[in-house]
Amino acid sequence: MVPIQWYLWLSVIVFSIGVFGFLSRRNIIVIFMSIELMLNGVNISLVAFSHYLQDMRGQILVFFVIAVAAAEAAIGLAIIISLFRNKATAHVDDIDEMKG
Amino acid sequence: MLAEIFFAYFAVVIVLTSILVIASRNPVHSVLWMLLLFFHIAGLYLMLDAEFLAAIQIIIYAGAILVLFLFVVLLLNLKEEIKGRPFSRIFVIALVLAIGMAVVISSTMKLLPPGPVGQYSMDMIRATKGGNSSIIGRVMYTEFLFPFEIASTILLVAIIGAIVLAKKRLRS
Amino acid sequence: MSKYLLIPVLPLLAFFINIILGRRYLKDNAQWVSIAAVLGSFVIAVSSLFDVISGSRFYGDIYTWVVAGNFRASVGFNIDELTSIMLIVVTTISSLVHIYSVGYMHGDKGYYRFFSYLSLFTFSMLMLVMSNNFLQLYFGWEAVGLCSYLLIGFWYEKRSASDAGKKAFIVNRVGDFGFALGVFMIYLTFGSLDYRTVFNSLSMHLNDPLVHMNLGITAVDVNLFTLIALLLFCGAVGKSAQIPLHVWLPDAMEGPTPVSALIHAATMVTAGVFMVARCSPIFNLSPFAMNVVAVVGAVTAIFAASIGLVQNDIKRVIAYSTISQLGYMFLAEGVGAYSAGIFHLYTHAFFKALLFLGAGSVMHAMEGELNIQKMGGLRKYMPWTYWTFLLASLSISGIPGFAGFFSKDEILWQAYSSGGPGRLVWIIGSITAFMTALYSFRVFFMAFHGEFRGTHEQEHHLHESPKVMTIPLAILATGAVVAGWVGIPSLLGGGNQIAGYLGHVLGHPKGEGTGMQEMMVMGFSTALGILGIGLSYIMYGRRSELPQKIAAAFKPLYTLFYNKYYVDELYSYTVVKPTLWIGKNILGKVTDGTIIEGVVNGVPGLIGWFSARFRRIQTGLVQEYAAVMAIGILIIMVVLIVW
Amino acid sequence: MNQLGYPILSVVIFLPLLGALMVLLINRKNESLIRWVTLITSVLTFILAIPLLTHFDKTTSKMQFVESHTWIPQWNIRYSVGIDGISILFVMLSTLITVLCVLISWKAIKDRIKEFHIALLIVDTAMVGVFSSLDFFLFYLFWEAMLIPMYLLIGVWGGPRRLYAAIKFFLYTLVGSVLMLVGIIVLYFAGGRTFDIVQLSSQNLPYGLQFWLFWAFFAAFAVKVPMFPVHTWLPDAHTEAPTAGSVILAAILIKMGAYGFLRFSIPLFPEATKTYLVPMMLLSMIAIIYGAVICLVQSDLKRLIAYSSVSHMGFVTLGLFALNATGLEGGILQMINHGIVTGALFLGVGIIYERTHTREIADYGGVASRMPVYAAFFMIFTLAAIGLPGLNGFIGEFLILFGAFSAKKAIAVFSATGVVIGAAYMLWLYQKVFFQTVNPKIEAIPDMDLREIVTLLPLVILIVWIGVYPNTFLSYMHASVQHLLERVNIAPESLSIARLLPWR
Repeated sequence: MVPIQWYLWLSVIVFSIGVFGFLSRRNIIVIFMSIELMLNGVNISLVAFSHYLQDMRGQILVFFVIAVAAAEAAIGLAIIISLFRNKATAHVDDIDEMKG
Repeated sequence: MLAEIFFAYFAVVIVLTSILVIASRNPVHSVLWMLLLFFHIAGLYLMLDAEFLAAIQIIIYAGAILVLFLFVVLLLNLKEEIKGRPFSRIFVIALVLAIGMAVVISSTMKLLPPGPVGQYSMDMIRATKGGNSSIIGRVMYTEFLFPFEIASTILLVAIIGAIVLAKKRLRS
Repeated sequence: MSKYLLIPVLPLLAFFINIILGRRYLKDNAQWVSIAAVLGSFVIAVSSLFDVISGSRFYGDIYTWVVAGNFRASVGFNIDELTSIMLIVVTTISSLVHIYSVGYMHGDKGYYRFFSYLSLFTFSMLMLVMSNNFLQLYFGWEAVGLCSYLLIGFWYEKRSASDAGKKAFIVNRVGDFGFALGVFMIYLTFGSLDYRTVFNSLSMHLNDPLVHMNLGITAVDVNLFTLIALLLFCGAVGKSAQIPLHVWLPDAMEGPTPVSALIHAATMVTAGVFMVARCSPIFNLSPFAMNVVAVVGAVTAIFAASIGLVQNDIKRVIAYSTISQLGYMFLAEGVGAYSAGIFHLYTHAFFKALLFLGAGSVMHAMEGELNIQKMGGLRKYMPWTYWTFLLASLSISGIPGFAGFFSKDEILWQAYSSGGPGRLVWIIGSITAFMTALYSFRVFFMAFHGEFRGTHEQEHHLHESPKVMTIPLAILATGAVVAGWVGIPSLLGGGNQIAGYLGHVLGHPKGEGTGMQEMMVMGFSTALGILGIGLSYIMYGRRSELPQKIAAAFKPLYTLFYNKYYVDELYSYTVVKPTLWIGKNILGKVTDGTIIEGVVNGVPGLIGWFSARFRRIQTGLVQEYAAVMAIGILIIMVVLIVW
Repeated sequence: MNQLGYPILSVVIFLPLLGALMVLLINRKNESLIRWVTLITSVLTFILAIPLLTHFDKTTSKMQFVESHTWIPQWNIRYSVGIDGISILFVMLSTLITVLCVLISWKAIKDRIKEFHIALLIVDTAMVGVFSSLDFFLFYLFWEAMLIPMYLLIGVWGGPRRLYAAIKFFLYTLVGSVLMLVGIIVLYFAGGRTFDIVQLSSQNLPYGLQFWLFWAFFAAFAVKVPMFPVHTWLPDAHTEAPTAGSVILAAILIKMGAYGFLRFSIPLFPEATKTYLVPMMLLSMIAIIYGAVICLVQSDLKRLIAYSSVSHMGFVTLGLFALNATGLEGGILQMINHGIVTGALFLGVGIIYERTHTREIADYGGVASRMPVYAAFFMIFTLAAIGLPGLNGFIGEFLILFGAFSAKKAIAVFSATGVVIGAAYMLWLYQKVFFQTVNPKIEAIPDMDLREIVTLLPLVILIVWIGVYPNTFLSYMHASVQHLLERVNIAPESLSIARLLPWR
């Protein structure tokens, strides 16, 4: 039996890699993928908890996360397309319209 | 022992592909690394007796979302972007933050609740006809019916939103 | 009571009728309303004089004007000997000036306006003299000031006229400021503004230690009565153009001449004299205040006379003469001879109004020319004016038999007989009498004798004024001669009825002296008067070179007199200009502009400065926002875990 | 429920709001209908307010025509309105001034007519509401509600620097109001969880609390009045506002500050008030002289009148803080007087501004020759402003100075110089504008028409009426002022610093 801590460590690592990617990459598509990474990291821990606590709600939550991720990906990518059309760039640090 | 070996394999691949996803210069490579990542996560789910989610992970994440990513990457002409530097100016801060985040989150592990508290034990799932999927369905359509409906609405909104946002402006 | 009510109300009605209907409907017929009203008032005034003589006085309220907290004031009348004399003076002169104005103002585009203002003035002046309390007195006081303002600035398109009106009002306000404080003090001390209550309770307060407490305001021992008296006198100084507030009266000559005659000679400017007489019970309790009154009067008398000696503007000479004569009246009151002061007020009203109207007649003939250097030889063109002017000049010079003689002599005698400082005052008064004769006849000789020195057009235009103007002149001339006959001193076989009559209200002066001394005083002043006329004849009547020689010999003095002692300039440089400068540069720019606005705009400025620094945080880069967010999340998590 | 048997105050308060709704529904192109509806509403409001005067019981100091309903029970907030001898005259003045503002704007306002009239009617509601609220919450609501339409009136229909003026006005008053809001909340808890003004006014708060609350309320009221160091919004706001805005500002809005002192500061914090009488009187004195001296050098018609308001309101606060019956009644009367006279002066300036579109005094001259009727009206207003006896300004100023003189002689003496300077600047203004030769720029201006005469005539009548027989108006105040003084006089004198601590 694999201890739950292993799953959680894995989850933390994946999540942190996602965080790092999100904060450091310039390419907006990779940033989006970093978000997916974070979501997956969380999902791992959720499923692991579900298994460990013998509670089905963890898995239900993962289901909803996936649903929201799908929605987010659809909208986000649409935004990227429309952004690229207008600004002709996929780098987030080229977009600073809200600069104070 | 076998379980630990399998877990080790999955974990190593997951971490490596994760790093490759964010490290690849070319987003197409990232997407492909991600594909690999998702398959391994699905494997992890199977190890945790979550067959339904493993299937969903493959079908939706790998099948739908990643394909969407791939389309977008291909749709955008990213030649110029690929040549520039991949990381932004807050690279170091991001690294510190990510590590800090990992440290802080992992420090909560000692707060783990003791022992199983739910009713869905392995034996109970095995005894149920249809197994994991059947139980998820039951819970989903009873206890979580309302959130489920909301999720469907969110998806509908997302569809419409995506169409509106992505379509070209009609010349009026 | 309703009879007395009519006295002021008739002119008020005339004012309303004229001001509302005048411009559209009455136009050139406006005079009828005003004249009818003022004649009506005159008739009632005469009848009320007889009422008072027969012993029936009136004292009562009409309605309660203001009630606020413990403050209470009414509108009411007080008809006694003093009031009745004033009523006669006001209504008589006013009626004559009204009639005269029909001719003088004929064809002026503001004809209706002129008569409505005259009516308003008459109303205000009557309210002032008839009042039975200090607040109503103050009402009349300011209201006549308003009419004066309106009438001085009657030809408002002339810059100098509107300036003069404004100046008159503001200078008067300075005096009224003290007057109002005096009224406050009276109310605080006596709990009432009613004459009768105040004057009757004076005796109660005599032994009140509070009253005699040294208020420590000046080095002099100023007690409460002195303070009240001096504050009231402030008002009188402003209204009656005494030093140092005399500056408005000469400028007031910018107004139409009938106005100068009515307001700035016969009635309004004497309000101060009237007020001091009315408040004589208070003044009597303060020897110091009395001395101040006497000294201010005496100094003003000689001061104004000295200026009058060298002015060339015919109306200004008469104006300075008015100031000088008003100083005479205060001089009399300062030595306790209130009835003599009022007597002089009464005679002065006739001869001074006559002088002004005569000057107006001359101006009428000369097409508005005022400079006596450009006149001369008018005698043959304007006999009526000439003779009436002569009578007035003789009267003011104190030639025996004329009105001015009796009143002036009474004053000088009272000053002399009061002893002490009175002697000094008497000497000043006598010198002034000499100067009065000198400048009065200077005008007379330069205007009416010798050769005409104006332009040919003016000479061609010369004519006697119409009947409507000369008849009032004649009536006034009669007054200038006979008006004094009610006050012939017993020494000359008269009964000095007016002193006895006014004595009921104003008391009798305490001065004593022998008949011999009185004779000496009388003779001395008469001699001075004649001397003045004689000198005037030598200097101006014969057109010698003497005046220029004297002027050249006493160049600094002449310049000083000619420039009116530079009082206007003094005020301009010490009061007006510094105030404006402070207003513009200190208050406007520094305080409001820099300090307050600095703080007000400085606070947002500071916020702006900070936000200019803080806005750098808003890089516009999503990732950096996210990084900050992550930091926040980390901090929150650490906090949650540690606790 | 009250003497009349119907909720008259609510009718008066909300009728203008109803009118505003009606105007909202009218097509904006139908300009004359908008104007007429507004005019009729405001006139109707004024007429409906008249029973307040006729049925007012002058013998009692209690609130009259009271209506009280539960509004938000959780917080013990009530909708309660009522008036006493202090507020009744302001209610009347507000309704009257609104009518005149509608009339004066008949031709002057040419764009966004609909919005203008809606704003005007909302201001009317808020004004009456402020003067008749008996609940702090309601009061604050109206107090702030006044601000928004006023801000718009200045900012949209004002002169060239309108935005600067509007923002300045808004920020200034808001800063004050916020402090007052804090004060109100503190009062709510300190006074036993109630917003009831009457109830709070009869409580004796600890001195330390009074001290802080006094200053919190002072901030709001001093800005509105405006008292000396916080007056600089007023010249800008008055100058840039359209005529109707200036009139409302001068006639009503700045009275709210002085009214606040009367209604709240004095009865709620009697001890603190007594402690600060002399500083307050000194500030008033400074305002009187300061405003007057600055007036002497103004070159802008409206700015001059605005600064004269600073001076005149100095008299008002001087009277209030003399804290004796004469001073208080004089102060209240002078508030009415100033509302009438300065309102009238601004109306007058509006009339001429409409013809010439300049506010520079130097651009005028000789107006009396071209507009004799107008000159006569303006003369009356000028004379009333400089306190000529027989006109209203005199009664107010005299009573105030007398009250102040009874309290603090030196302050009254210095303040009285304001009357002298007042005469100087008003007459200077009158001379420059109306006298002297006709300025070629205004060669062909027409005299007032009937509408303008009708606008000014009520004010002239009031000016003379108050001047000749002020008891009509003073008699309303006696009982309330007496009550106020009793309230103050039972409060002990206290000058100990140790008592400033709020927890004491």
